[in-house]
Amino acid sequence: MPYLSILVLLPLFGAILLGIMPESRQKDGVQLGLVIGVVTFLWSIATLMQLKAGTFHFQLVESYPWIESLGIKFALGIDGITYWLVFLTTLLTLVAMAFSHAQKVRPKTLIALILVVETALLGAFLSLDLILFFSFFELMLLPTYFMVAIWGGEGRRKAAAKFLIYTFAGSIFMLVGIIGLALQAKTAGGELTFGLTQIQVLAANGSLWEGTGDLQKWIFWSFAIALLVKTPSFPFHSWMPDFYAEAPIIGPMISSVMIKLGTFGFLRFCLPLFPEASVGAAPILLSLAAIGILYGAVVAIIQTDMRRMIAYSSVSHMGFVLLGIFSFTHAGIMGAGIQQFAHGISTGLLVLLVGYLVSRKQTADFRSFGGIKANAPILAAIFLFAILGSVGLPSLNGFVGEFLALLGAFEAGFNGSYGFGAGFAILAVFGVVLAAAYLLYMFQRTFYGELSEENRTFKDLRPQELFPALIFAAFVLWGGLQPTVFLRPTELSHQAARMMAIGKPGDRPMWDDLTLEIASKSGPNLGALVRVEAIREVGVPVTSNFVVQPANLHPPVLGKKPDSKTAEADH
Amino acid sequence: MNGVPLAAYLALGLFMFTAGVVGVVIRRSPIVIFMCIELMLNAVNLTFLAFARYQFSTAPALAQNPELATSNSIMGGQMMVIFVMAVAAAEVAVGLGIIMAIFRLRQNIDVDELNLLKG
Amino acid sequence: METSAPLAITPELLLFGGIATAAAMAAVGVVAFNNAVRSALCLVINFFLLAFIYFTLQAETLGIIQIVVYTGAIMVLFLFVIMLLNLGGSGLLQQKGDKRMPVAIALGVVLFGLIASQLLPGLMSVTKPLAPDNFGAPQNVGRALFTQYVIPFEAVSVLLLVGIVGSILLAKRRI
Amino acid sequence: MLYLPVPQTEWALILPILMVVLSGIFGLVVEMVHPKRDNNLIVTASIIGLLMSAFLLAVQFGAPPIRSFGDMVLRDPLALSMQFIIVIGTALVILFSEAYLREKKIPFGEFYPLILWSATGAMLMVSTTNLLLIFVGLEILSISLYVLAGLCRTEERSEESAMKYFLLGAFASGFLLYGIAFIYGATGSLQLESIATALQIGNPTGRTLLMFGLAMLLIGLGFKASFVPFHQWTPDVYEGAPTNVTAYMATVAKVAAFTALFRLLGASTGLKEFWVPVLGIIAVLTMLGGNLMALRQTDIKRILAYSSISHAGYVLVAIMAHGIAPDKVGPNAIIYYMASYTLMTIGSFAIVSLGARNGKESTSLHDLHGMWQRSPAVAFCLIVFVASLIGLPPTSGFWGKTLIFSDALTAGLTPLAVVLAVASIISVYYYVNIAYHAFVPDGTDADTARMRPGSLALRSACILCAAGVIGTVIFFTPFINAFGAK
Repeated sequence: MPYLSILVLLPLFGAILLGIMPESRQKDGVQLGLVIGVVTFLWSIATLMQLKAGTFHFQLVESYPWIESLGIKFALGIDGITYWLVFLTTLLTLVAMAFSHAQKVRPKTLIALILVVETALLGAFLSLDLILFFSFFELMLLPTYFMVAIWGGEGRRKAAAKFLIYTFAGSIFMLVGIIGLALQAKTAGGELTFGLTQIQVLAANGSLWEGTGDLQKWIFWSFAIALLVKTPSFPFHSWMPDFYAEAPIIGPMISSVMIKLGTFGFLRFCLPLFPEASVGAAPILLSLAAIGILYGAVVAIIQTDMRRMIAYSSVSHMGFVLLGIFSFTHAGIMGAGIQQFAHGISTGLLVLLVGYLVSRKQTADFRSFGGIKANAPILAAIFLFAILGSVGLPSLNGFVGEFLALLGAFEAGFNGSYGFGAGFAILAVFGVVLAAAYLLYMFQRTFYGELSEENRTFKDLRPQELFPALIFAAFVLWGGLQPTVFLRPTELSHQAARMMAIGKPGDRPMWDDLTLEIASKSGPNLGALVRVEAIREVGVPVTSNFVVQPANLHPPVLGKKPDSKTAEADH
Repeated sequence: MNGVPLAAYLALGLFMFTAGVVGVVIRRSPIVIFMCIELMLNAVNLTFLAFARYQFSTAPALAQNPELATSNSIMGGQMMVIFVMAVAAAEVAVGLGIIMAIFRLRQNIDVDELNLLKG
Repeated sequence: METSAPLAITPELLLFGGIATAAAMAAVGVVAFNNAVRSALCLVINFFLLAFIYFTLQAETLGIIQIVVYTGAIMVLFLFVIMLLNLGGSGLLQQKGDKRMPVAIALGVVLFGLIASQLLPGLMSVTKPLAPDNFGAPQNVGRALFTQYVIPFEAVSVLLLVGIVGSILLAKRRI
Repeated sequence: MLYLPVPQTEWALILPILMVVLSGIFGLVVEMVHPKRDNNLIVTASIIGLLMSAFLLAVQFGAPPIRSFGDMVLRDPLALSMQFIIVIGTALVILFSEAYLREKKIPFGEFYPLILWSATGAMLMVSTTNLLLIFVGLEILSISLYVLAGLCRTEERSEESAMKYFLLGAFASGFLLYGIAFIYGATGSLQLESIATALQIGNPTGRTLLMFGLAMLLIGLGFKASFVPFHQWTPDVYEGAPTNVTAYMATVAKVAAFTALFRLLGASTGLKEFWVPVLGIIAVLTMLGGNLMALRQTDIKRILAYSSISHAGYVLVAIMAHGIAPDKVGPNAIIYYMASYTLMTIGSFAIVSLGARNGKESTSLHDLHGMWQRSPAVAFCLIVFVASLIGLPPTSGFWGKTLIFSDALTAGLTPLAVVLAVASIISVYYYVNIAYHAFVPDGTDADTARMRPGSLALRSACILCAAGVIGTVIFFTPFINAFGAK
């Protein structure tokens, strides 16, 4: 059963159906769109249930020839890194569609656009071919542009154009990088291919970048810039506040999934394909992450528009993900993985609640609220819960990711891996504190204080509004109480990504070599590469403990490596 | 015509061509510009015939064994000239037609707005 | 090429020099005269002299065509249109002095000198025409036209058709 | 007596061209017999003729490359596919012309024969490596276009555009011919292949002549293909000419010019240290200049004119890559790019032609307002074209750019690839602006001239173009297998 193709193409199919429906049948279109959204969501759950634990390899792999002359395939696969991201995508787009249900202007078209974006997101997460990934990566641009430019607020055109140009500017260089990578892979491997796993084999055995000088770094940065824009990381973030403030409320909701593509891209492409360059660039990216965490938090403090505040807090929170990834520690990378999911859930919830506020008052400026707790106690309670989840209160989901990411950063710092020591981590801790400050301040100004005359009629959540909020809230709580449930499916794949980056050539796991596995038990063997006897069905837990190669458990110590000089020169 | 170097013909051609280009750039009246273009075309024709006659490029081969010279190479220049003339005739018919049409529309063709080299 | 011998002054060279100087002056006249009719007449002179140069290059057929087609047909058409336009608005074909004129002329001279100094010195020694003397005879031209160059020849028929239809379309009085 | 062998004749090579000429003559006869009637018969005959020509080309796909008619006419993958693109492009232009000409009140049935003959010139030009035939083909193409540009006899803009186009075109032809003369002088032949032979002999004077000839040829072709220092005529001419003629000029005429340039540079690899820096600068100027100037425009025809300039720059990169490494970089990129460019540009102009009403034409961005309400299908097509012009997947524009990037990197033109990327970023802004305006609801009363859904033929032209833009992506492999060179 082609689970993944169906998952990816189902929303697109729905969008086409909606597109050819006559304009007069708006209501039917909306209903149909919602049905497609629900079906996609359920199908994603069914797909995730097919997956087996205990392997870092791609599962449910599908591969169809597309452009044979250029070695481009329509290849999809799912692994631990994408496990929760897929779930997040289908869930959040469904909620976004439900939210735009009440939209007055051409709701059918809006829902069709959301469905196209859903296809693009799922496709980008699941594709195993660089060109296919890029296609999906770009496919979401125009629908998102129109979503903002047509249905947005006052400054919508500027915000939409800013989003489009930033993202496109980043990604077009990635396209050049992808082509350069494929040409290099052809030089190294003798065959033109854009297949992720095929190129990764070359990277893993070290032949891909042998004797190419700075090429690896150039291509790494062509990817990294695109991904940093998407994340958005510190110097490339300025599209995001405008986008959050001007887009209709579904914009940020979908965007909270879309920005995961950035950090996902680092795990999926940068670490496996450009190992040396990734390690070499770590100081720069860690600095950007730390600056982003602090900068986002500081700027968030002075915002009065709740949507802008969430945008800046996202810049801050995504900084933790970057911090975790580029600490190259087990804990850090696990934290990054889970933080992506947690941030999606808690930001989704926050945006949803802000959307409810905006739908009542037509403004997101929290100064015009105040005291509405009296009228809307349920809303206030859930809002507080969402904020606590977002700031990382222990026992709620935001805590796990941030804690692990910080742990990783400290570990890397105390090992002396990077020149800055534990400085990054210490800086980042301030970010957590600040986040608590501004979010709680916003909550206080919105819900406490004097109830103004015009807010007397403020209504609490209706049941149909409460329902999606409760789903999110349940995940916030569950993720905090039982983090292992969320961590376990992702562990080995994240480990693999880390080892692909920091292992020596030959020590790196290969996606294409199904006889290689990573030992999953904690203990001395954690992260060891294990050779299983024969090619077996993917997903059967590893039984052999025959360790062929010990893996490098610790992040590389940059100061002592011969290539540290080139890493510095790169900046 | 022995004694006249190829360079002399080319120099005359180049001179006429340059004069034509200068004329196109500085003159405003479309008819005169068009005449300057005709001047350029004739410079081209002269160049073609000079090259065809002197067979400069095939000289080493021709000097050794004359039958090596392909007729394509020898006749090419003259053929080109014939076709340039034919094209020029058609161009003149159409070009003057356009000038007539615009004249009829405006009664004035010394058009200052017709700045050819401005966007 | 052979070693560059000093250029011998021959009667042919003197004759060519005379014609070339006249043709060049006529070319300057085309560009410089403010009156379009004078420009056209200069062009006629230039074309006529060119025809003569074609004869000296042994391209007799083309020399004749030059006179018949260019001087005879094309230039007459030009003069005809100029006269026609002159009837409509007097003085419109005049052009007053232009500030750009000296700059353009200087530029032209520099361009000419530059290109000539690059291209021509290497060709000074090429004084011996290698093509057979009868290469411009009508039968040779005709044969080439109908064998090797038959496709362009046929294509030109389409071109002339375009010219005819196009000029009728543009010039017919009623739309 | 100089003996010239009677050339052997391979009729299959010129049959497609002959087909187009004959349908043009048929159209002319019909127009003479039944003047001023509706032109449906001529349109139908033209399209049938073009389709038959396309069929005659299609059966030759994959046939071995040969030359015939005294080495004049050539059949190779590039020639076949470019001819095919020209034929299909012409058919699409004709398809949307009838409605446009009627609205614009241009009552000339001769339009169709002229455009068909013009296509003949383009077809000749792409299927030869002989400079003489390239020149003759170019002139057939251009002279018809001069007439067509001035077809709107009542409009001063149109006549002026014709005049400008004519004078600059003839001027460019002068340069082109002068270049050919010097190449002939240096090689003793009019065949492009002889350039490489002449360079091998290595006569220094010959090399100088060749360089000068090549420079002149590049100036001439630069005018025709509107590269940046030679582009000034483009926006005015494109704006003034009737929209369907503009569509034709921007596509078919460029296909022909690019193919000639492609063959020229492929033949003069030996001179690459001379032309790579020159053309490199021109390419940079063209890509950036075209896009930057487009930013300020509010008229769609002018925007598309500048956009076509920038696309010319993109194609130039691919052509240069071929010229640098002809054995490593084949013609696939420009074949695909030109096919995609032709489809999306004709489609966009077809939509622009919707602004014609009752002898007038409105082509500002605001005239697009309300398109989405009036005709969702057309608006959707517009978005497809815009996405493709930007180069967003899953449209053919994306694949075209990908192929160009790939060629550029293979040939070591990485700086140009980066400039191409930057230029695409600039282009996003104005392209997406076009699409945005199609979505804006029409605020004014219905009486003002707005682009409205046109005739069935016009809409089908749009939809065919959009289908082509998407179809060449889905069926990329069959497309390349059929058209491309191995």
